[in-house]
Amino acid sequence: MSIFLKYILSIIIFFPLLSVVLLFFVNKKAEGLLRNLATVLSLVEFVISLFLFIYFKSNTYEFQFVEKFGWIREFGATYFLGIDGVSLFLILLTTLMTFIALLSSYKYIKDHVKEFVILMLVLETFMLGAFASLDILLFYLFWEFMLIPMYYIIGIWGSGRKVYSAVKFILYTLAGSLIMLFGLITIFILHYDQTGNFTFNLLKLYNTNIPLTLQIVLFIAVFIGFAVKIPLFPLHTWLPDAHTEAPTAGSVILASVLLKFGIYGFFRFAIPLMPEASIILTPVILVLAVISIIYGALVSIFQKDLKRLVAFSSVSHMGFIMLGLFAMTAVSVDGSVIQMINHGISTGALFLFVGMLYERSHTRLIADFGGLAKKAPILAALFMIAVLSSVGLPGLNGFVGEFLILVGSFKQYTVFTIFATSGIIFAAVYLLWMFQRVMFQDITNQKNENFKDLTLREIMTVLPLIFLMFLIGVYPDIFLSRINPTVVHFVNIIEHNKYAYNLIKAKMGLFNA
Amino acid sequence: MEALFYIFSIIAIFSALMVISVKNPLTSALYIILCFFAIAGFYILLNMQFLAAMQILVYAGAIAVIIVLVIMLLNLAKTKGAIKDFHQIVIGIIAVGLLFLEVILYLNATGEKKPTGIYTNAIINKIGNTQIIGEFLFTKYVFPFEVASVLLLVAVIGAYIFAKK
Amino acid sequence: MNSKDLIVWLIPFFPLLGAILWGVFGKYFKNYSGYLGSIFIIISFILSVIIFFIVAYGHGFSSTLYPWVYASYFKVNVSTTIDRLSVIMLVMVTGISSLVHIYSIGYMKDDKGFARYFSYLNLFVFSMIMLVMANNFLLLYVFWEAVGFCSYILIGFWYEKKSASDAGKKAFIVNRIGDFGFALGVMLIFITMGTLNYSTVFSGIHLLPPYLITTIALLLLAGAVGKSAQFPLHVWLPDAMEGPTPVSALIHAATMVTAGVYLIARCHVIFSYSPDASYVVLIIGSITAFMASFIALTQFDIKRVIAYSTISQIGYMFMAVGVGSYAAGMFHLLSHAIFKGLLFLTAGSVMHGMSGELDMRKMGGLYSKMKITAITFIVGGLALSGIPPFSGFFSKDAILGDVFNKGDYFFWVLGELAAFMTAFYIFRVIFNVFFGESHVDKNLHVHESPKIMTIPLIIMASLAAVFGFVGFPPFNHSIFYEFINKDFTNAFNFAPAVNNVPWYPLSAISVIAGLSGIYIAYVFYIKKSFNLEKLKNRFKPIYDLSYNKLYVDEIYDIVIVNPMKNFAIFLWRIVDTLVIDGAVNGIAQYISVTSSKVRKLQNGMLMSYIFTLTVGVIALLAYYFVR
Amino acid sequence: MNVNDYLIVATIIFCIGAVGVLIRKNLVTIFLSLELMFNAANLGFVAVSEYLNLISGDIFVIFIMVVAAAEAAILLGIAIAFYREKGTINIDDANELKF
Amino acid sequence: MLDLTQMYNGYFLEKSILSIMPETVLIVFAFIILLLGLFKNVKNVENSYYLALIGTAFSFLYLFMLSNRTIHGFYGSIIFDKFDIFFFTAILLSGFFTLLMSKNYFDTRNVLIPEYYSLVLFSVSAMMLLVSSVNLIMIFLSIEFMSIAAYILTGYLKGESRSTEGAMKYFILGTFASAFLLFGSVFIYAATGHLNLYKIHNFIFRQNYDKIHYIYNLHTFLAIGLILFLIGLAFKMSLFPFHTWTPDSYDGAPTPVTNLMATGIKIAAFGVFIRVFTSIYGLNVLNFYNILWILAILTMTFGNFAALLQTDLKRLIAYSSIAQAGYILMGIIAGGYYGISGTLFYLLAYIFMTAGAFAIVVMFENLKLASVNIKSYHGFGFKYPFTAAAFSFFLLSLAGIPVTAGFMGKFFVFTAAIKSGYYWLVFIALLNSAFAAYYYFKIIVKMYMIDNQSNNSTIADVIDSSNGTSANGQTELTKENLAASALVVAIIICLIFTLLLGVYPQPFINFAAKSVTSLWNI
Repeated sequence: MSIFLKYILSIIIFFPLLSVVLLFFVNKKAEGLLRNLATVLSLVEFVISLFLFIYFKSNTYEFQFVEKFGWIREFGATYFLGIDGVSLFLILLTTLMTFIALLSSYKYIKDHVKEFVILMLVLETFMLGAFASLDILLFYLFWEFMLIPMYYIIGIWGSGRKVYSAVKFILYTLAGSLIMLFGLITIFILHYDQTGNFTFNLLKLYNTNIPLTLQIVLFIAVFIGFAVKIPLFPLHTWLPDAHTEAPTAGSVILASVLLKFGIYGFFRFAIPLMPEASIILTPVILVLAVISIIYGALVSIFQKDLKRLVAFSSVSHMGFIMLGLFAMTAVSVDGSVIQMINHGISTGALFLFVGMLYERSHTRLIADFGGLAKKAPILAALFMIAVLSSVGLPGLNGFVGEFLILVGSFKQYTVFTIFATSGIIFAAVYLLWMFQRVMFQDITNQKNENFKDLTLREIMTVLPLIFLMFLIGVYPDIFLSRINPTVVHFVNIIEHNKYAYNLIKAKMGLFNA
Repeated sequence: MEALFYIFSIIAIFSALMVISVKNPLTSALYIILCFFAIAGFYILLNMQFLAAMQILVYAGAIAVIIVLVIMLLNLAKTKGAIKDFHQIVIGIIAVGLLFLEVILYLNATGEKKPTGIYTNAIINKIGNTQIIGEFLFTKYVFPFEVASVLLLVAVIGAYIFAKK
Repeated sequence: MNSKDLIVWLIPFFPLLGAILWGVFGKYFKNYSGYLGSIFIIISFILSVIIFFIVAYGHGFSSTLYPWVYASYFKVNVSTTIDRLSVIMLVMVTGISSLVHIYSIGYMKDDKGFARYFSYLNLFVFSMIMLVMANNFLLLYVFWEAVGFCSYILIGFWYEKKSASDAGKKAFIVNRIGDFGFALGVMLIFITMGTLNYSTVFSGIHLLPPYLITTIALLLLAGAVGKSAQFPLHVWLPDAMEGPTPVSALIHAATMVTAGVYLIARCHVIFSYSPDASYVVLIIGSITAFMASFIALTQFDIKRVIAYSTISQIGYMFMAVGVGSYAAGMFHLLSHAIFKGLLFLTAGSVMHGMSGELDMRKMGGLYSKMKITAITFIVGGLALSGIPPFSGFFSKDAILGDVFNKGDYFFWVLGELAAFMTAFYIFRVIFNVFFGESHVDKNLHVHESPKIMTIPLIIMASLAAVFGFVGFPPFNHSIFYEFINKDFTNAFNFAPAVNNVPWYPLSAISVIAGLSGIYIAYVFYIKKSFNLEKLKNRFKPIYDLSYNKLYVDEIYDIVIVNPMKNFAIFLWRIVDTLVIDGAVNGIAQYISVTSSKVRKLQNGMLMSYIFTLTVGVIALLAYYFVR
Repeated sequence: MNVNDYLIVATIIFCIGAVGVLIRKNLVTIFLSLELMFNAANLGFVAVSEYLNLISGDIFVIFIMVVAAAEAAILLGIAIAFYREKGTINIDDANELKF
Repeated sequence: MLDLTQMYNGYFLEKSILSIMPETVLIVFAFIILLLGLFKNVKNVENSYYLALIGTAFSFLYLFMLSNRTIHGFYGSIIFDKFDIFFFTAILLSGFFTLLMSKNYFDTRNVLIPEYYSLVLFSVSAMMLLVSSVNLIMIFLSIEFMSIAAYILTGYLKGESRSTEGAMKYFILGTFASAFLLFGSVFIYAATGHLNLYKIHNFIFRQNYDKIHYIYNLHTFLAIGLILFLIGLAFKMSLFPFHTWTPDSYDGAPTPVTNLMATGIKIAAFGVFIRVFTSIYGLNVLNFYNILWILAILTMTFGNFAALLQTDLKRLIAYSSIAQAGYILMGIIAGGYYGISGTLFYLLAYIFMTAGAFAIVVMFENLKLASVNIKSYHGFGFKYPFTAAAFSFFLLSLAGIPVTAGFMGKFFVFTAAIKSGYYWLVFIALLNSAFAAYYYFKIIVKMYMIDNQSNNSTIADVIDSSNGTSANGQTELTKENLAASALVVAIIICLIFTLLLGVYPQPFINFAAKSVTSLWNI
């Protein structure tokens, strides 16, 4: 057991790869076996990852379950893993959502099942690795290869202009992350120039002190890399296409895990590495965040395609998270961390439901639906819950995160917060209108006359998410208590640097306009 | 000396110009032989008689003969249409003219600092240039010599492979 | 957790249990869900009565269930405060909702969504109970939105009707607009006071600078206005009549819509410290009272008439709390809950008898057909129009008297006019529906409602008749006032009474107003001594204004909704598709075009290859030449 | 007789060869121009090694001659093969491989 | 005056012979194969193939026997040091892969005559000579040796005009370029009076010390000489604008030969360039760095742009190899210990991924393929999962996606470049590799994502028509005969190493670093 706990992170990261090796030997004809095997394995993975939750010490901000082995001596890169309160829940989210995505794609994925499950598990490995790694090079490895399985998933099992979307997705994110790589390497070199030894160890790189102007440049470079992933307002256009054309499982993973990497990157890398620059650029970023909130909401009001609507809505939600993160108060950062989880759950659930609708009537156009609540009451009820949690109805998860974000950022950035809060209204508008047009009123489309309600598997698919929505909404303390120490530590670092930055400002009279 | 230098250079440059300007490849082959002779003359001026001999033998002998052989073999003697499009020529001449200008503009100035070796003309004459070259060829440069031999073999194989049906 | 806490937490527990049971296993319960649901509510009614006496003969207390949100310095518990205000509300809510439940069993008997209906209703009761019991602003906000959501699903209960689901959406969104302000207010409270507990906030609020207090008060007011359908956010309530009638009775008359008044009464400390905010409350209240009753004059849909009257009555309550007589406000809240619930229920029973007909022009002479309904309706009408000895008389006159004594004569006049119009329109309904010749089409067989519906009517009617006496005589030394004012101790410290006119002359005036209203209605609709058509034509602009609800919806469409719509479409079509995505694709296009040009360099011509090479050589040499 | 003069002559011949390569279309003639360039190099080497009293330049010249011979052999092969396929040795006819 | 006694000194002879042992082995085997060719019987093609493999193996053997020794052989006209060991390994690897491909490739077209293998061995040994030569004469000779072998191999496909045309273009341009090289070395010789790189190095070094290097004619001689010499090398490295031969001769040549040119010749050229650079250009006599990094940017940009819309697979890889040359040059410019070792690592990675890609191309061509036009690859991905997956992996590696060798190589090179302060260079290179990814992904798109109901016949269909029983995935193992398995072996080796270099590069970096150290102890 002790050995197990010592290397639990590596086990969690590489278990899916082992499953892939196992799956290689299954004949590609035996699709049922493949599906079940993959699903069970991902469930096992999730169960293993629950050990993290159990043995996680919630009273410290130190990294836990740390593993460290030598990797590339020349450049001081190490195989260095460890998690804190934030990455803990993101890892749990990843394992859960992968399981759910696999479970959800029993009917959707008809051909090339073997390739599909293998790609999903590979994707899982790389996502987990990116969340757990504390070595920049290691992180970058996981981070960038993650795109490839997603690219395949969108491109092969997608629909419509899938190739266009896949290529757009990969080029967009690739360009972003290469520019980010530039920034990271530069920091690495700066650290070498200052201390005289190469290291990619994140905790050591935190101590690099970068001249302010250069810091701003580098921050912009890294910012582009992460902002594409989030996606923040001007860089978001890959998201609707990718979401729309991707298969359900792809959209679910994309929405609930991949988008989080942007925020996580800011939290773990960009801000602590370049605190002064991030403090200076905070207003700009907040403006972008608020724009994304309102812009995403307004644009999604009139979308005709369900998935497109949800995609734009997640642009808006990620704007909230960004706002909370960059307000940099303990409460708001707490909020945005928990909102990351919420967004993963709610939007993932929304995509699942859209996928179910699509499987039944092979269309995603809102106009083709209507009055389904009569035919499929269970679907309607659960869908309603998901919608409300995305609207941010109190009692469900969405509310906790949004309110914490807003409360936290209200004091310092009142105007931004007021604008952001108006986003709540728009959220109600577009989501409820969508729901009304899809579920309520009379059945307009004759195809939906014999519309099937959820099967047991589908209910099983969404039930964990619904449960989590209520759990986080009613008793968020089990999450917050583990997140909070990390966040407080983070905010303390920022405050310390803010002090330092003010000294600099006083010295060189910078940006006092 | 001076006079010879200028004569040789005039011959060389003239024949070179003819090589690239006459229509018939056979003619230009003959002109290039003339050019080779002129360059051999330069070698003699620079008292490398052995090299002059080599020049005549290898170039004017072997290579030129091969060329003529090619021409005869493919009876290209009466292939006309050597120079057609003039803008091509103009571009070429301008380009190379620039190249020439640059090199010349580099070369015009002379300073007096030369790294110098021991093999003055006197020594060379004393030993005899053939012997010196021979000694070097078989001692210091024996390995390049071997490589060159293999290279020639490969070239022969190549010619055989290309030419065979 | 001692016995008191246990009782307190059992009160919301039963409705929640009911909601979950009917919601999840509804189809196994069928009709039992109705009876069981009513029993649950009645149990919690009994419990809340017990609590009421505990508080009445002891003192208030608060109890905590569990820590809810603990994010560094943002700490909120799930806990209740039990004081006189909340217990009164508790009793009222549970009482009326149990009556409505019983009534609904009959009303919804053969509806296929029976269980669903009761689960929604129980959920609403749970949320409402928690709303009144909450002891911090966040919890209040949570259930504030929760009741909004319940009203959304209940209004849209018959979701097949587009109008119904539209109305539900409208209600939710308009409420959201109000809650937007409310949420900001809560945040402002937190960042100024550092906590959200009532007791701490109220004890410390006077330390803040006045403008902050006013801001907080106004932001809270926004929420109250939205929830209580006050001007300018009143537009959702009339449409909300698409829901089942008992829902209208419970939510849109008795309980939820008065939550705004409850909020202001709860936060009376804040409002007391900010006279400006209170004045705004007064203005809004009086405008609403007048406007709504004016609109109600000409509506033909019974339920709409009653809905507008609800709006205007809540306007009275706002006037009361605006001038700082919170007791009067609460008093009117309670009595209004009773008689307005009664009116809705009777309207429902009329509908039930007329099989869903609501247009009063298609009725008339129903008195003979459904006596109980008619009598109870008339009792309610009298109470509404403030005729002694019915409850409305006491509460409304208390309010008007306070307004007068505070010296706000203009608003008093508005109130009196509203009272006059109120009496007119409600009796217009009564005369048109129950008296005069019948316009009911013959093949429709009109019948009295079953017992299970009429018994609650009778109970409520008798309550409406007698309840007023707990507040007699008005101002300060009656049972109710003695009881409630212990909570409003520091309420009067900002609006001293300028003159101390005793209550009977004032109430005489309002009684006259009411009676004259009734008389004019009688003249119009029974004796028919005027030609209504001619009258209508003479005052056509005014009539249209009233008939078209002052064109508020249209104005909103033109001023707010459509610009938003166009802006959103502009963003989507132009900004997103054309500008941003266009830029991205444009770059890609540019690159590919360039590459197709670059490929031409490799044109297969040896000549050009050599040329390229030579150019390269020259360029390199030139680099040093020009250097 | 300065080494520069020799180098200038060499350069002139070199450039003439380059021009020939640039403007001629006939494979054989192009090769002849290439030979001119090689010879320019030879001349340069001999001149320089005489100027610097060195011998290695002259050795280099010998190797250049060898290489030139080898390339002549290759040319023979290529010219024949090319002629066999195209019926001409005009390099403009070699334009299958492009873009 | 040199002493002739050395010639008869046994130790001297042994030392010198040892210094050229690996090349000698190859040449000997090449001769044996030639002799074998005299006896006309059917088997000797097979035999010569195996002989060539054995020769390569022996050469490897000698390499390891001689490892970590430094020998100046034949009066310093040749040198054998750790640097050579690295490059010999690389070159022998590329030769090995070439042989593996050749067998299979030429069995399907029966045009093979045994000289082919001897030519491959000759050219490989020429490359090794080139890397290990420290003398302008040797450099010139071995470049010519290498090139002549390459001309012959390029034009090897009889009766295919493309092949001959490629050879012709390559021949003319190559000779033209080596004329420049020669003329350049004339001027270097004139400026310094030496032909040995190290002596030249010392001369320039001393000049720099004596502050008299601006005596004009020396200076200008050096300038012209270095530039023209650089052009000669840049041609072999196929840097823009001296790249023009690359796409055409790569396209025309038989694919194994293309592989030999793309990996072997390029690596040898880079090896010798690194030698020359560290000894001469690295002194930054006439601040060559500017010109070099301009060349690097032009090269990578041109390569990527030209490859973007390319549909012929061989040409595409040719262009991409041009772009790769640009990246590699960055490392050399970055210079220093990290720069050069990064470059070496990148070259190693480059061999594996390019050879793998070409092996796949050979496989495609053997599958009775009409063309290597990537338009015809629909549905290939699922019919031949192993091949397609391997190909995608190589493409990703070329695009520089992590966990592949390509990423690690790029990463080291870029890091070194940033370390020496070439921020803009790295930035442009990153942008380049960002949009370069497009054309690699395009192939993946074609293989996996284009649905199969397109009217034109796809590879899969062609194969099905060629032999009916190729529905299930692992057919290419049982494809033609055992020879195909040689191809599969090559692919698998490349795959393993591409992955290994990407995931655990440490040992290979050590290898590169160790070999770099021997560059500076001149």
